[in-house]
Amino acid sequence: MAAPSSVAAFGTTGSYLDTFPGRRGLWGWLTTVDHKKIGLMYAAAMFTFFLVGMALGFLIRLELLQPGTQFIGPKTYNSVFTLHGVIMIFLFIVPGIPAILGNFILPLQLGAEDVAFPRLNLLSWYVYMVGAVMALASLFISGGPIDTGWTFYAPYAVNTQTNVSWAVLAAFVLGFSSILTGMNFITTIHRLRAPGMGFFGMPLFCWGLYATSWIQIIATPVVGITLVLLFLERTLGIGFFDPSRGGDPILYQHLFWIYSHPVVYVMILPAMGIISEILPTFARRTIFGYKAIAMSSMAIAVVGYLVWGHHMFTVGMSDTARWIFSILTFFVAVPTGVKVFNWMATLYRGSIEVRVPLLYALGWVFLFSIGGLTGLANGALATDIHIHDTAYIVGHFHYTMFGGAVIGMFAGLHFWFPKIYGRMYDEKRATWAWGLIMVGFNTLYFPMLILGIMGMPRRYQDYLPQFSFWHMVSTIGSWILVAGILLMFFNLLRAIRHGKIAGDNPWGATTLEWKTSSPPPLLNFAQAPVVTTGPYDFTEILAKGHDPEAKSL
Amino acid sequence: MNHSHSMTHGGNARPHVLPDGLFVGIWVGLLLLTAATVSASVFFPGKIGILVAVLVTPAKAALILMYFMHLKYEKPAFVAMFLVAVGILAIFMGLTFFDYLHR
Amino acid sequence: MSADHAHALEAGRGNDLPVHRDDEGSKTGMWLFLFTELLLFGGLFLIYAVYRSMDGAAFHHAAEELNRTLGVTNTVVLLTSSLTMVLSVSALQRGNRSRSLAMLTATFLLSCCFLVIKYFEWSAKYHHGIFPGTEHIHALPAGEGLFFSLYFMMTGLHGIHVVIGMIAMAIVFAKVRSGSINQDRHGALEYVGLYWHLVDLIWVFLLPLFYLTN
Amino acid sequence: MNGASSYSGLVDRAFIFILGTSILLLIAVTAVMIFFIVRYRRSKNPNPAQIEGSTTLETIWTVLPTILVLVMFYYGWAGFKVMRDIPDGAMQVTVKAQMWSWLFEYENGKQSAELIVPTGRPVALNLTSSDVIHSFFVPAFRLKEDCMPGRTNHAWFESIRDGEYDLLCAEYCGDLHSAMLSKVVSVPADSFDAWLGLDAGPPTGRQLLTLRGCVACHTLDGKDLVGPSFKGVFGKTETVVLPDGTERQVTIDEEYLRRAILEPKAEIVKGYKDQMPEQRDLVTDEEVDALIKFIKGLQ
Repeated sequence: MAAPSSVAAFGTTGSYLDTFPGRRGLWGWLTTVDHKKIGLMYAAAMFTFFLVGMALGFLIRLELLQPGTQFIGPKTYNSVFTLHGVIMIFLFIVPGIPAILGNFILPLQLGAEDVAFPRLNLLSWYVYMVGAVMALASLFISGGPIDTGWTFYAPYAVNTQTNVSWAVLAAFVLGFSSILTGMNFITTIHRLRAPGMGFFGMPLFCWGLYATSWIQIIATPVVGITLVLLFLERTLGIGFFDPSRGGDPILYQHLFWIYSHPVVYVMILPAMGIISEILPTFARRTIFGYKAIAMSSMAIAVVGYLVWGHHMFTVGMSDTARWIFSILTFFVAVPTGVKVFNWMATLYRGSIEVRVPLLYALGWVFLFSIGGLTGLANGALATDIHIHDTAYIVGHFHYTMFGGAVIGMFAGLHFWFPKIYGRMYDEKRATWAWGLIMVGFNTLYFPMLILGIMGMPRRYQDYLPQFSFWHMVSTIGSWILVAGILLMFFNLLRAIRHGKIAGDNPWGATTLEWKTSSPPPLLNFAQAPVVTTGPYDFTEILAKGHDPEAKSL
Repeated sequence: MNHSHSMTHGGNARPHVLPDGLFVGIWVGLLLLTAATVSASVFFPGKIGILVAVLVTPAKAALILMYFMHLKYEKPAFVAMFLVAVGILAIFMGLTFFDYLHR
Repeated sequence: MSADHAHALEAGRGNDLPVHRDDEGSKTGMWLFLFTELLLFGGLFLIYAVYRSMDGAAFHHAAEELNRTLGVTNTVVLLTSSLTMVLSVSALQRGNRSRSLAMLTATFLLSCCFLVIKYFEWSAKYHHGIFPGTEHIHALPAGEGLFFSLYFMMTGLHGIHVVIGMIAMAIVFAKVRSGSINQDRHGALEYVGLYWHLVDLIWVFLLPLFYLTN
Repeated sequence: MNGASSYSGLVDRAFIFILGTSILLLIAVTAVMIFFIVRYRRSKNPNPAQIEGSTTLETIWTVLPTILVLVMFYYGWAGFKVMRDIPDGAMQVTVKAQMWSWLFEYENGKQSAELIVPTGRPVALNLTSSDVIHSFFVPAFRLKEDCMPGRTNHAWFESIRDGEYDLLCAEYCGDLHSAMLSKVVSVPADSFDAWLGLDAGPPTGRQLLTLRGCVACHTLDGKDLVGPSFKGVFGKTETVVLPDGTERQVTIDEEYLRRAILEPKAEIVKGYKDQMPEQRDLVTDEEVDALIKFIKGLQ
């Protein structure tokens, strides 16, 4: 293909962040089809929503500081926790890692110039933004902010006068954006791997994204149609979920969880992929059990489709269905355990340098282990009956989704930051932020596990006096956590302009994204990469005696 | 910029074009199968009609998939992916019925 | 490095400038999209299965209200349109553009025909007060009301897909005529074809579920 | 917190096994992680070993967890099975949940806003809801089952100790979800029988306000909740909104109160949401009279 040589030169040297002549400023960003810029556009939008969601969560905790009404009444409280959930789930965690880090890193790790459908990728971003705007608009249009909880359970969501209709359509649109991203990633992985890179030569983050994308494609349409039906139930009264018309509210829950259980693996699998990148890099040794980790991602994706019923153990499902879903649920624990054991084995006899991304990864393993292990009591029938719909679930959920997905994303951000911007953040400040986040996190969410076992139901604006102590502890934890997160964002934002120049491969990592310059050029690689070794082959790094200038912490 | 060529490997081979007569034949087959289902439901309403529909409808679907949609001539990976999608849909249905059939 | 070049560089990515062309990749993407369509209808099929299993008799009774002749006619129309669609694709693959355009036109007209029949069917129901949200449908036994709701939802969603398919046909028609879709680059026509066959495929299932239930 | 139902011991056994194992595993994983970080730090171990994997280890740590989780499943199932086997001859109580109150109906027609039960006798619950999903949750009994509109769910328990136990709604059900509380009062069997047999005559207006759940939304002390307070309401002049949006003035007299109870949607006091369920089929004429009489006296 005869492209003018100057264009080719521009595409393979310099930085993707440089402005193109004639395509400056905001317009240049809004019309870009470069996967890296699109990733950063997602980052800008999503972290904004994350901060909004965090502020709402902070409000919830303040209200729960003591029994009785502190400063927001029941109605407002119900809207606040619903919005916290809707924003965090639909606008942040579900699309988060794939859209931000997946977009940026996947083509680089595969040695490709871009994703398979670059323009579709930009379209996904716009679809996402339309969904986000609709979600925000639902707050102000007649009816007011939704108060259903993020699950939109019928018949409450059908009857309530708040603006559920807009919110569910927004969720539908957001789902469509996820589907497009999923299609794009699967095709990219199938078609654009560098010469010499087989499926089992891919970095494990790609495997995580691959499994995730399949879930997005297969599961999202089901919730899409369910939410449309909920909308029509409100507007036309079609009766599918309305008991007075012969409908069954439990069927809504089936359809909702058919999507929403697999989707927790959409949130968690890419985070597991990130951890699988960070551990070998800082242990400077190949990952233990590559195939086992890759295959366990696929296994989790598949088994994840079989277990949705464990969200419904108390709704009056048949007893047969209850025990079948219970036993299937336990089989998800096995591939998850396999991953954790393999990660531990990767540290064994490594040459470990403890730096910020590794700190996040280790913290992740700890938090996610709590998340996973507390899930066992939800899978077992007798115990789940007691803790279902209590603060225990809220605690467990945050350990997996926040401790798992979001802390994993933070780990990835600190790991790839020098690649994305070519600069390094202040590692000392980053370590402080990490410490605050870890302490705050556990102080915030561990008491919820205790409260739940004591019998504190979830989504309560007020509570009985026996629960006061642990609620107070939890609220104090939220202050520490928020301080840590703000410090982390401050540190990263500052480093975009003021950080030290990082170098192309500051950690001594082995996957392809580290073999191009930092930040990468527009077309990612000056020389088309050809792969001759496995993804975690440290021979070259060790031979060079690679010793990055920064010392171990 | 040479590496862009390396990515086109195997992607753009001339397609495998089936003869038009085959398509017409499939179409006739589809119409006959439709006629079979309809007449079964008219003349044997109830169990037999349903049984015929249950057997014939997937056969029609398979004809459309394999020939009109060319799936028979695609790489096995396409067929595998299709089966995964359909299989998971079947799982959704099957597991849901563990609830509804045992209430 | 001129502004034009930068423009061309950015705008051209994923189209034809420095980036590769990958027909099989595009086809993969198309199939993945078809899977999502399948699962979108899958949710409704699941609801149908559940309510039919709960109250089969009501479904049989309600189905008698539907016009079987129109349902079967529409099946024939759609199956035929699938045939003309696939003939249009193969004509273009052989380089016969005018035949391809003729077949595409036939497909378009058949889908119009489908929609017209559908329109008469729906409006007849509507005049009888059988439509979601009407008093009449709320007065029916619960199982029959659910049947009609499912009927309108599923054929409605299918109808939307028919309309989208027709828009897509119109676009590829213009492109085949202008030559930007041709024997060497026939992907877009092929993908519209795949989509159209899927629309047909779903109708194949809707026929026995609604019209042949009694 | 001590369990107080006949099967709470089985549930606690499952809890102890599952949570105990989990804590051990968490400690083990964390300890190994910290040990490796210290033992194999770069300054101490500059030359890493490149170990690709081990089929033996993979097999072990696939099979062992599988067995472990199957044991967990067994404990969970064993406790659950007992919960689902409702003993023959259990005393039947119908649980009616509505926004945001509980009503318990005994076989002889007696109604109560608290669930009074005999200690040591099995009680079968038939759970229903008249509006949205609620969930019957008694932490001390380790019991929870949803109240679904349009269907009846079943559960049972047997209290093993006299006492008062919290009863909470565990499924989010709207504005006053966190106030949808009641008590299970477990009393000796003979005093229960006496209570059940006691015919106190028709309920008074005050009792009806509790039984029908009125006080969940309307206070008696002048504070406004979801609906206006009953205190001093009689004789006031209020602006009401009709379904078509027009407003008019009414004086709250006996006739208005009757309409407001039977068909609340017809005239809603301005500033409040249309949320009250119609009581037309739920209360008798005598009950309405009693209610009006009570509200009238509440000045």
